[in-house]
Amino acid sequence: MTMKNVMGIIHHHKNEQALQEITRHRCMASVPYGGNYRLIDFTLSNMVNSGICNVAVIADFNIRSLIEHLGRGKDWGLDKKNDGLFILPAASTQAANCRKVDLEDLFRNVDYLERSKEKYVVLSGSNIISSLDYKKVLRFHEEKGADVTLIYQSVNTPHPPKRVHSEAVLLELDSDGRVTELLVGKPGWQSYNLATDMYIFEKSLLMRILRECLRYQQWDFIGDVLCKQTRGLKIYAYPYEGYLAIINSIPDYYYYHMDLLEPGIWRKLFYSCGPVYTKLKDGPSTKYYGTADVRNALVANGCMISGRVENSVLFRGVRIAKGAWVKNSIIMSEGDIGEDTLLDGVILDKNVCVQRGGKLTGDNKKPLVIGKRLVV
Amino acid sequence: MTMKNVMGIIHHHKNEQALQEITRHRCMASVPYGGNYRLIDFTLSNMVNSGICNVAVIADFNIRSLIEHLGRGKDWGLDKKNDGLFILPAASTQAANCRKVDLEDLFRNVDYLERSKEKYVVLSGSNIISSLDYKKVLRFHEEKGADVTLIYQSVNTPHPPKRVHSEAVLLELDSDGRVTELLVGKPGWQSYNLATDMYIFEKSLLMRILRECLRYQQWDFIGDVLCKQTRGLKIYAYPYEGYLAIINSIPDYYYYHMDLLEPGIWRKLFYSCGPVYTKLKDGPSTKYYGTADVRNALVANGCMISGRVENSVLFRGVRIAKGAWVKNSIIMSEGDIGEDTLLDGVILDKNVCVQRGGKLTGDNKKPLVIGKRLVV
Amino acid sequence: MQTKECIAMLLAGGQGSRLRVLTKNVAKPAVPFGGQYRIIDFSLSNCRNSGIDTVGVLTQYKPLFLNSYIGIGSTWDLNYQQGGTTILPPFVGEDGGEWYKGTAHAVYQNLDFIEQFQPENVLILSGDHIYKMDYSQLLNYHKEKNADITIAVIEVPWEEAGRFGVMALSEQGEIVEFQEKPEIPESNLASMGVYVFRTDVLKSYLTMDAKDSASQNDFGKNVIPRMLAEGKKMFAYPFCGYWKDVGTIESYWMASMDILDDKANFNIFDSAWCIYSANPPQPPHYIGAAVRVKEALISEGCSIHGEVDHSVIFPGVTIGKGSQVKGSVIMSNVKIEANVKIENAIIGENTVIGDGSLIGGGSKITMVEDNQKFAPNTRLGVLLTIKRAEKTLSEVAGV
Amino acid sequence: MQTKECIAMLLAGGQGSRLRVLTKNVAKPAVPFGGQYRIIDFSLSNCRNSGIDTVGVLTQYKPLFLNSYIGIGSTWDLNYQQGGTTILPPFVGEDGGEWYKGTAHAVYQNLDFIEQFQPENVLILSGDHIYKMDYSQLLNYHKEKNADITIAVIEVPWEEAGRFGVMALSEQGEIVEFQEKPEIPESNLASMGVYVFRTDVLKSYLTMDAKDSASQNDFGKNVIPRMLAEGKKMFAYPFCGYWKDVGTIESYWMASMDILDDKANFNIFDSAWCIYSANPPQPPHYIGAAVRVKEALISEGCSIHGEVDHSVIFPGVTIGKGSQVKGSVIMSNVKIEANVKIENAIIGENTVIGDGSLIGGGSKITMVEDNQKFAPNTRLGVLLTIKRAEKTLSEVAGV
Repeated sequence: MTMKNVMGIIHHHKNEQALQEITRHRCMASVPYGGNYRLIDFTLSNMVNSGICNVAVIADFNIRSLIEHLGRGKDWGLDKKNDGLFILPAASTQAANCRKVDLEDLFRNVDYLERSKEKYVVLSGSNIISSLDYKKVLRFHEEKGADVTLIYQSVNTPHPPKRVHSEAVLLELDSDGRVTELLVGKPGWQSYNLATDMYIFEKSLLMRILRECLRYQQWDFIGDVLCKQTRGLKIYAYPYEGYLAIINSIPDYYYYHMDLLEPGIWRKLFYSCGPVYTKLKDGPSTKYYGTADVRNALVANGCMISGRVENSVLFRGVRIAKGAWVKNSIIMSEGDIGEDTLLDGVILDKNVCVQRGGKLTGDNKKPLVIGKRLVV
Repeated sequence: MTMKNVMGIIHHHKNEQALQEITRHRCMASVPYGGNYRLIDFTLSNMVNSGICNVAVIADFNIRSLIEHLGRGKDWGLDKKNDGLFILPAASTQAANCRKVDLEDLFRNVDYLERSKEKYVVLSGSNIISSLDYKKVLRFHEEKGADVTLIYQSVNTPHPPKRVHSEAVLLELDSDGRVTELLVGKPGWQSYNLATDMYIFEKSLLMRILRECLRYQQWDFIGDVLCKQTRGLKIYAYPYEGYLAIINSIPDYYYYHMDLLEPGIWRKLFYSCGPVYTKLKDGPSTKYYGTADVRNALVANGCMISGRVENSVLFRGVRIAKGAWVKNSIIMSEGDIGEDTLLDGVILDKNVCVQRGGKLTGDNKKPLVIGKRLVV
Repeated sequence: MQTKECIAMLLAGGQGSRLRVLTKNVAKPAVPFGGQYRIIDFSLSNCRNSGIDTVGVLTQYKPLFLNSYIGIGSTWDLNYQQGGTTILPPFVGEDGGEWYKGTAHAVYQNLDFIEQFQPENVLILSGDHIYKMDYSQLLNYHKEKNADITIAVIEVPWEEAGRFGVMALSEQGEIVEFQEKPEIPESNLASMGVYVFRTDVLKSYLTMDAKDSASQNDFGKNVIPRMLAEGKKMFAYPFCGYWKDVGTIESYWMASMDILDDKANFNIFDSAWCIYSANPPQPPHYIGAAVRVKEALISEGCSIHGEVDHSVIFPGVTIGKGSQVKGSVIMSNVKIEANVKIENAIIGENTVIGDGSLIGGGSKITMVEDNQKFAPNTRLGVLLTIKRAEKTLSEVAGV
Repeated sequence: MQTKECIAMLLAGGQGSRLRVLTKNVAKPAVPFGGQYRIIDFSLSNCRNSGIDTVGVLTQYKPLFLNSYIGIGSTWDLNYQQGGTTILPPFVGEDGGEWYKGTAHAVYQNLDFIEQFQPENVLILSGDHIYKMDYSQLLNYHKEKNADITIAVIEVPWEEAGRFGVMALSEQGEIVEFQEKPEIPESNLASMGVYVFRTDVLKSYLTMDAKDSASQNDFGKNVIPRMLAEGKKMFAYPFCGYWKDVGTIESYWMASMDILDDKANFNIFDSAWCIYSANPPQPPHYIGAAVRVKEALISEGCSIHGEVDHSVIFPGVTIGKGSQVKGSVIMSNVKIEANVKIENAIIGENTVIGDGSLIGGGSKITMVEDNQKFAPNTRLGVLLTIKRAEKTLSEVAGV
């Protein structure tokens, strides 16, 4: 019941060019991911599954697909009369682009914050794939008596990490889990603590911070608040051990799709912490015809497959004709792959049609991205 | 059943400063009106009551209150899986401000138009109060074999009209109802045909027009299309005889509220053409205490009245304390009017608190407007 | 499916025959009350405000309106993907069907529904009462006491105690005696018909009760006395707010007057405990120029051109010029023409009262059915007497 | 309330006892079908796609799941403020309650519901059939012919005609003879159980039928023969699409194989006639690295590491390494471990089949109940025989 006392805020991703073609007509939060989903579904589902009933999503440009996706939040069980889902505007100044977590966006909506009755705020980015139980984080936060709790993942690989985040926030912790230092930069060693852009704190603290930000006109939560007040605030870090993906670039996007083809990861992400909700769509199951040959693939509903598919992710309603060969690729909804085509290492946005005989190839490091509705 | 073949588009009002303080934090479509409503409710309800199942609302700045109001359209019966309600972005260029009906906004959403299966388009402004049955307009349009049908009202008063629209579109008609001339300007005579910014035409014609607009980069539907092609297109005008109010200024806003205090108008507007839908809100009926003295007033639900109210409109949840005297005023939701106050000729935005003993006066021509959440 | 701490079973199948014409077309929980509401809105709003997210609503008598009114519970924010609001009508199983014979039998027939959620406790509610209550406090008390059952109780006037199940308590609040509608009550602590059971205890007692052919299958008459006899751990939870069983025309009228009366301690304007309801869309009401309205609730869509005093006016009512409405309840879409006098009356939905009519008057309640059409100058007599001061009630005759 | 041109009454109360274990926990219309659907999804989607906005769903047998599944009809876009979807269970009125005795009696009990909308015509549907049909064309035909009743008919193989109501037509398409389940059918034009009635005719015949104590209160057995005897204007509307009454295990299995067969003329991928359904959220399914899947429907949440051929796999099914599934229907959340062979079987929800088991096989259908747990190396025999080629069906034994 205590989670009734927590509200969620999903802040928006400032760099709308991060995923190039894919974010040209949509914001990061509504980027399609994992066959059925938009990026925001994971964070939103974690909040809902943890028992949070009041979630605000801060959005700015290219908001239309997000509004169409979220509606009033019915599919997340958030279509309630008083609480529920709120889509809030970002602060209108453009200068903010470099702030990872822009408190000015929150300040713009200070009346909403004041009106909300919850004691705690969970703040999260919109580009994080995880299955986190915020109930556990809140318990940790209360036990530690923390002012701010960050969620982090301890990265410790014998071989170099699979993907390195160039603009990561790294933590130094004491034995109690308290943060002694925050650094922004590229991790240079194989064992480090990666902060995840997910936080919990009391709303009253947030209000105090916002007032200070207003006075000094310094709005960067990480640079201006957490880094500077590492001693002044009791900042703790909660170790998250589940699956984690943070999507900041096309290689990230590609890499973390291929990740889902590990059955262990598929099960960990989708079945360890309650269902991942998304906008419900109608349509039949996927049909495999006699000539289909599919191996190591993640396939959403409503596909019709007559061709060969390997190491790929197919979104809803994709058609793969006889003689087509799709490998190491991501094909978003309603992709239409004609006969005798070859796709290798490509990302097709929604409604792309590859005509008979077409050949498209990219590679791991630099997958080929084809924009929405193109015919190639 | 034929109305299944009609889609609605509500375009947005370019001049967001039109209602000064009232449109500072909201768009014209979501301006509160008539005790229970937002301006857009009237046009949207007319569309729904006429049987239109697919409505797009074009919105631009200050969209938050509109999204909160409309949600997925549930309260208008538009929360359907395929059709329903869509909130679409306006064209981003700022230069468009002077266009009354900006076709560039429609062009920005040309993919939505293409995807929609309906044959006809009803286009309407968001600042029109009426109870129009579009079924009758469609029948007229088909009978006349028109390319475009405008809705107009014939103004013919012995004494000068009560409110004159300075930027009105005026029509000259032949005996069949075909438009022979369109003029933009201030009506200079007492008997004229006032066009209403509501249109019906085939979607295929709209697409053709949009292509031409694109070629010449002329996007003003009235100036660049209708005025220039009065001969080339068969433009007819459908005479609407019900209640009509078009809100472009604070005096309009005030005047057309006072209009509602005519019981005849109240009945004509709210009961002649199906219910006016709005976002459902909870709350009790309005309570009149022993000291209440209310005459000639329109009162929404949830008010608590102990004072004197005359010739006024009270929105939801307004509290009028003992000894308060409210006349010729409009008090939006949750207004709190303290003891021994006097309000005459004022418009209070939402959540305004008038403290004990306060006196506020304006007049018919220039009502005093007090912004949201102020304490005076 | 997640297990739930507590789910609610709301008994809404009652005919409420003592409300007579008010329940001609709908079950008692669907009877309109208080200008905007139906009686069941109070229990359902209590559930929502108490944080209960799973409610089974047991319907049986004339459920058509009630079933569509409740739908999936979105009116009360009780629409959840897991749990939410479920309507539970009588049904046919492999061995044929059984109507709900008594309150306990109705719940017994739906043990399958309860088991889906594996709740620790089950809250049994009645859809017949007007009150605002935080069930989570009752539940906390129940858990604190580690009780098998906790019954919410309220003090009633001694002379009315015989209409209720009354109980005597130990100093610790344990129930030591229970009498269902006793002729000579030994206590004035009445059961409100609100129980929390430990689920396993509920199941075993309902199963026993269903097998007992001598039982009337009623919680108050059978299940609770048997539990007491068998020494179960039974606690009473004292409730001190406003609570009214609007089982008769008189108590219905009294409760309607109570919501107009600040002293009655029943505030429907408290935004921290909103009572939710669903009504068709209507415009704000209009109050004419030469009108006097006081001590009244007026709803949306009304058009008031006469005097209203100490009355509850439902949505869409028209009151013509020169008319006077006093001490009355006027239900939705009633049309009162000019120069009509109505006093101490309840007028049913859609009824039309012609010019110059005189309805009710005196210290008695006149009850007029739905959908009537009275010609001008109708005189309508008195059908039920009520002496409010003495708080005793007596019936005279029906319409 | 606006009057409606046509409303639908959907009969969903049937037990469907010949489907045996499939209807142990739910009514026949709620039985899962085709990977994503319940049988009733087809009729409800037809309503939505035909532009019908008011549907009464008559439930009676084990309605718990069905009632929550249907809710207010939003799954099928049949949620409207005026009309929409209403569940109509049996109920108690002032004179007590009556169970639905037959199809006609069920509708008769709900004449009040119909009257609210004052429809010109009433469409009677059954929730038991798999088909896609545009009822608006049927309605247009009915209005064109100015008929009292129009019955949708389909040609069936002569040897099956005896299972249906069959009729002979005049050249104008008027019904001149009607036989309900005749021993020696004189026609192979079978009633699909889809009727449009003029409302006044429906009312008067249902009222007559209810008074007739000799009647079984069934449309096919009683009402239609009586109308024919009394010379009402009765037309047949010929339907030529796919239609199947999945009343038996064999016909259920056959229809499941039909949706895999492009030649069967039943395309569930047609976006112009979407079949709507509600399923819990699941991720996309995963197909392993060394796998062969063909001629199959695979649903969300499945994890396939074995071979699947000519089978319908419902959501959340796991198929382990080395396993083979052929000619089978595997319902939701079944767990098939490694090296299992399943052929010509229907496996009920949540059942677990241990390593190395052998289920079904041969030209016969094996039916396995919901929620079973089979140890490794289970051998499970054959329970029903089917010779598909000959289109004759014979039962052998139940599990």
